[in-house]
Amino acid sequence: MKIRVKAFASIKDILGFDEKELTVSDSISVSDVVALLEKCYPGLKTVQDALLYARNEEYCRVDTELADEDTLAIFPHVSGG
Amino acid sequence: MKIRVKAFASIKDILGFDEKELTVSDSISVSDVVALLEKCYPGLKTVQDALLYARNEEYCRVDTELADEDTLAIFPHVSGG
Amino acid sequence: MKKVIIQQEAIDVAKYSCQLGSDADGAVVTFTGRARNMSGDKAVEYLVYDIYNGMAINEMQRIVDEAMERWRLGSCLVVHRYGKLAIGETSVFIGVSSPHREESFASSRYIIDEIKHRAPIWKKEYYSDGSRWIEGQR
Amino acid sequence: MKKVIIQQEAIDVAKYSCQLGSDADGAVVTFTGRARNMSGDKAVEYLVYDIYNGMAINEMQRIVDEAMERWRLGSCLVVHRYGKLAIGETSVFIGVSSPHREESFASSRYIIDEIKHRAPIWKKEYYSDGSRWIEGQR
Repeated sequence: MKIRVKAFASIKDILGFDEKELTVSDSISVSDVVALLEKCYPGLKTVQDALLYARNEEYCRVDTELADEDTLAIFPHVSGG
Repeated sequence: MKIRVKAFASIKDILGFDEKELTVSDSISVSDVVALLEKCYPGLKTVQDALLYARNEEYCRVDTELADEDTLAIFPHVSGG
Repeated sequence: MKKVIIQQEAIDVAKYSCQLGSDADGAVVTFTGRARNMSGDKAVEYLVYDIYNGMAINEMQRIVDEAMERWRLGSCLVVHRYGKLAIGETSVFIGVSSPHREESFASSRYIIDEIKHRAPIWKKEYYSDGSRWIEGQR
Repeated sequence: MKKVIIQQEAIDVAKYSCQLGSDADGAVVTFTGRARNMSGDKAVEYLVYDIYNGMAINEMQRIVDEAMERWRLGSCLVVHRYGKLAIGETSVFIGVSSPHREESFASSRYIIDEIKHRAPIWKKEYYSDGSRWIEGQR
């Protein structure tokens, strides 16, 4: 299946993209995707504890299962306002 | 000695003036002046517990002594803002 | 900037809002008091504010000084109106700024609460069938 | 009136301030967040805000809904900027109105606190010798 990964702020700098399409196996979880990304982008490991995730524009947990066409956003703790 | 009495809000309505000069005996207190005024303006008695006083633009107590040329303001609890 | 103003003309909230905050301030909080159309279940047609001018300025300046002593504020502006106010018009404007937001929220709240308790200003409500002076409590 | 806006252009505080409050409201409170010139002891030259647009709108609308459920508000307006901000410029504007002042103070404070915790927006500070993403804590 296909998912879209979005990255923001420092995570965008680490990954070097703000949006990317990935082809992944069915019934993959957020943490599986992060593990995949870590292989290509080892810098991601250093910030893993500080990551937040959103599935289709809603906050989600790291064990959330993703579906085809989902958008997974990965970002650090927010600092707007 | 001479003092000036100022009245505000409902007290102005009761007394019928917003400012008046009174000639009073020396070493008179705020409560003495109020007692004097009550003789001419009996309506003042009905609100006495709710009165506040200021001597020369500063809040003062009812037992404050007044001096020549002082301004005594008499008014109800404030409601600005 | 520290300023206390008493005026009879309408309060220009936009004008005063723009005067607040310096480059060191990350937060601005404003409070605007407005003439409401209802008082309890009675319809209000307009308001008249009576004010003890000189004393009100002194008392409001003291309140502002207290706030600036207690919190680190970049600016503090208080404007109070007197005379006749139509419904929807601004009776009081308070604007403060500070490096962080806690100080701005706390100080603006302090200033309006103290003005309502201490500043010698009185509100009279006019209804279709009469009028009434409003008296606060200490 | 209930509105959440995300924009890249400068926030016109005066314009938005004037849209707040109905005849039933006795109180308006506004909070303005501004780009500060210092971060700790480091001089900041300018800021860049990154934003997850669609999600930020959703999350801020949810925060506004929560506030309007909890407090009786006549109006509630939230405007957040993104992109590059010069020192002194407004990053966020929150304006609320209510019959009495307690609701306006409490709800504006709630909204800015929740935005800073939940809205997917990130600030990057630029100094003379580099830059740094600021990360909040939950």
